[in-house]
Amino acid sequence: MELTIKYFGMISELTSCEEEKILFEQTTISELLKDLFKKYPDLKNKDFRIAQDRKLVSLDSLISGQELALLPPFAGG
Amino acid sequence: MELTIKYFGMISELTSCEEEKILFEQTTISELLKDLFKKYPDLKNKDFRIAQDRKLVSLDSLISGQELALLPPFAGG
Amino acid sequence: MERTLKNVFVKGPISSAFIGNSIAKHQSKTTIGAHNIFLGQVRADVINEKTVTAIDYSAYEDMANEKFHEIREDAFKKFNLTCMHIYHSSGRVNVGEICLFVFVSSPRRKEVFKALEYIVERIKVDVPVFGKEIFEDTSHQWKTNT
Amino acid sequence: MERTLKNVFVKGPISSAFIGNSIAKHQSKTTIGAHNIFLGQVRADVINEKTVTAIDYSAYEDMANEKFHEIREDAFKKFNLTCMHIYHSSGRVNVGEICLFVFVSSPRRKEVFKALEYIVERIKVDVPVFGKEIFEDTSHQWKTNT
Repeated sequence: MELTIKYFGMISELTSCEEEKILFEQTTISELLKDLFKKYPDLKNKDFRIAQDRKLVSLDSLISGQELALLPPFAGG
Repeated sequence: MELTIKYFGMISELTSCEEEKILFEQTTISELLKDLFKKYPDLKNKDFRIAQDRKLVSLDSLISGQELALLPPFAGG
Repeated sequence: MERTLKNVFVKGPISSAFIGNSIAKHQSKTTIGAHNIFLGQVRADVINEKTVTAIDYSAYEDMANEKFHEIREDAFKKFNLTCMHIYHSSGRVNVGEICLFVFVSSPRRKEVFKALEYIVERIKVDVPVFGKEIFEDTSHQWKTNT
Repeated sequence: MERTLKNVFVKGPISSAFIGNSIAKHQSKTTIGAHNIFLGQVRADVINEKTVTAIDYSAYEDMANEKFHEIREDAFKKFNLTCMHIYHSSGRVNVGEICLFVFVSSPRRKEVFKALEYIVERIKVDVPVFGKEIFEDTSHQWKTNT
């Protein structure tokens, strides 16, 4: 299946892109993260949360949406 | 001695003046009020506080300043 | 730090342009991270079936300016503020117009929230300002802070 | 009452004229007695001897607008508000310029104080906005809310 992953703030600096589409077979967020850590080893040391279809989700959530986002600490206001 | 008495808001409506100078011999605020109640009988029914030289004072305070003010409830803001 | 006694009163309503301009003036103060502004606006209250059309404000101005000064000094002592401005109308202010403008600024947001509420509550309680609520039929009653 | 999803983001700084104008628009709402406005302004913080000159804001805008909407709905439920407006900058905002404008209005002052602080705190915590603090020498670091 195809999934869009969005990167923001300091995470997008590390991935050198703001968005990419990937084909995946993983069932949970943490499974998917393993692949992302292979591609971007420095990601392991970063503080971020994950949103699926614009809602924050935990690492053991099932991947069911179309859009994941890796969100570093918020700095609004 | 001469004293300026200032009236504000609904009190000045009742006295029909905003300020008057009086000669007085009283020593405390409450003594002076007795005279004012004679002059303005309706004043007895009004809610007000008294400032002497721009500071709130109690009824048993001595009259030592030049300016008294009768202040109805505040409505600033 | 003692500040000189300012005249807080402005004749008539406080305009939105005046407020906008006051905000603009603070853009050169680059230690400020948070502003908090309170505006009091005259409400068209309905009292015994009559609608308020304006409030005519009067004050014991000498004492009021001293009280505003005290409040300002106390707020600077209690809170970490960069600056503070207070303006209050005197005379007629129509419904929908602004009669009180309190403006506090600080490096940090927590300070401005606490400071602004403190200042506005003190103004309501401590400052000898009087308000004549004028109805459509030109009758009136005297406003009391609650 | 469900409100439609608004776009809270404005390109670049929020001008004082925009704020003044927004205040002016509320003068026709004569049930309002109190407005409370929060403004976030970019500080010239000094970090490791380098001075911040601007913040470049980016956001997960779709999610952020949904979060702003949630915050707005929750605030209307919790507090007796007549209206509420939120604007946040995206892109570059220089030191001294305004990046956040939150505006609440109510018949009564107690409500606006509680509501404004609630909304600003929720924005800081819940909304995916990111800030790149740009120093004089064009190096940068990523801001984190505290």
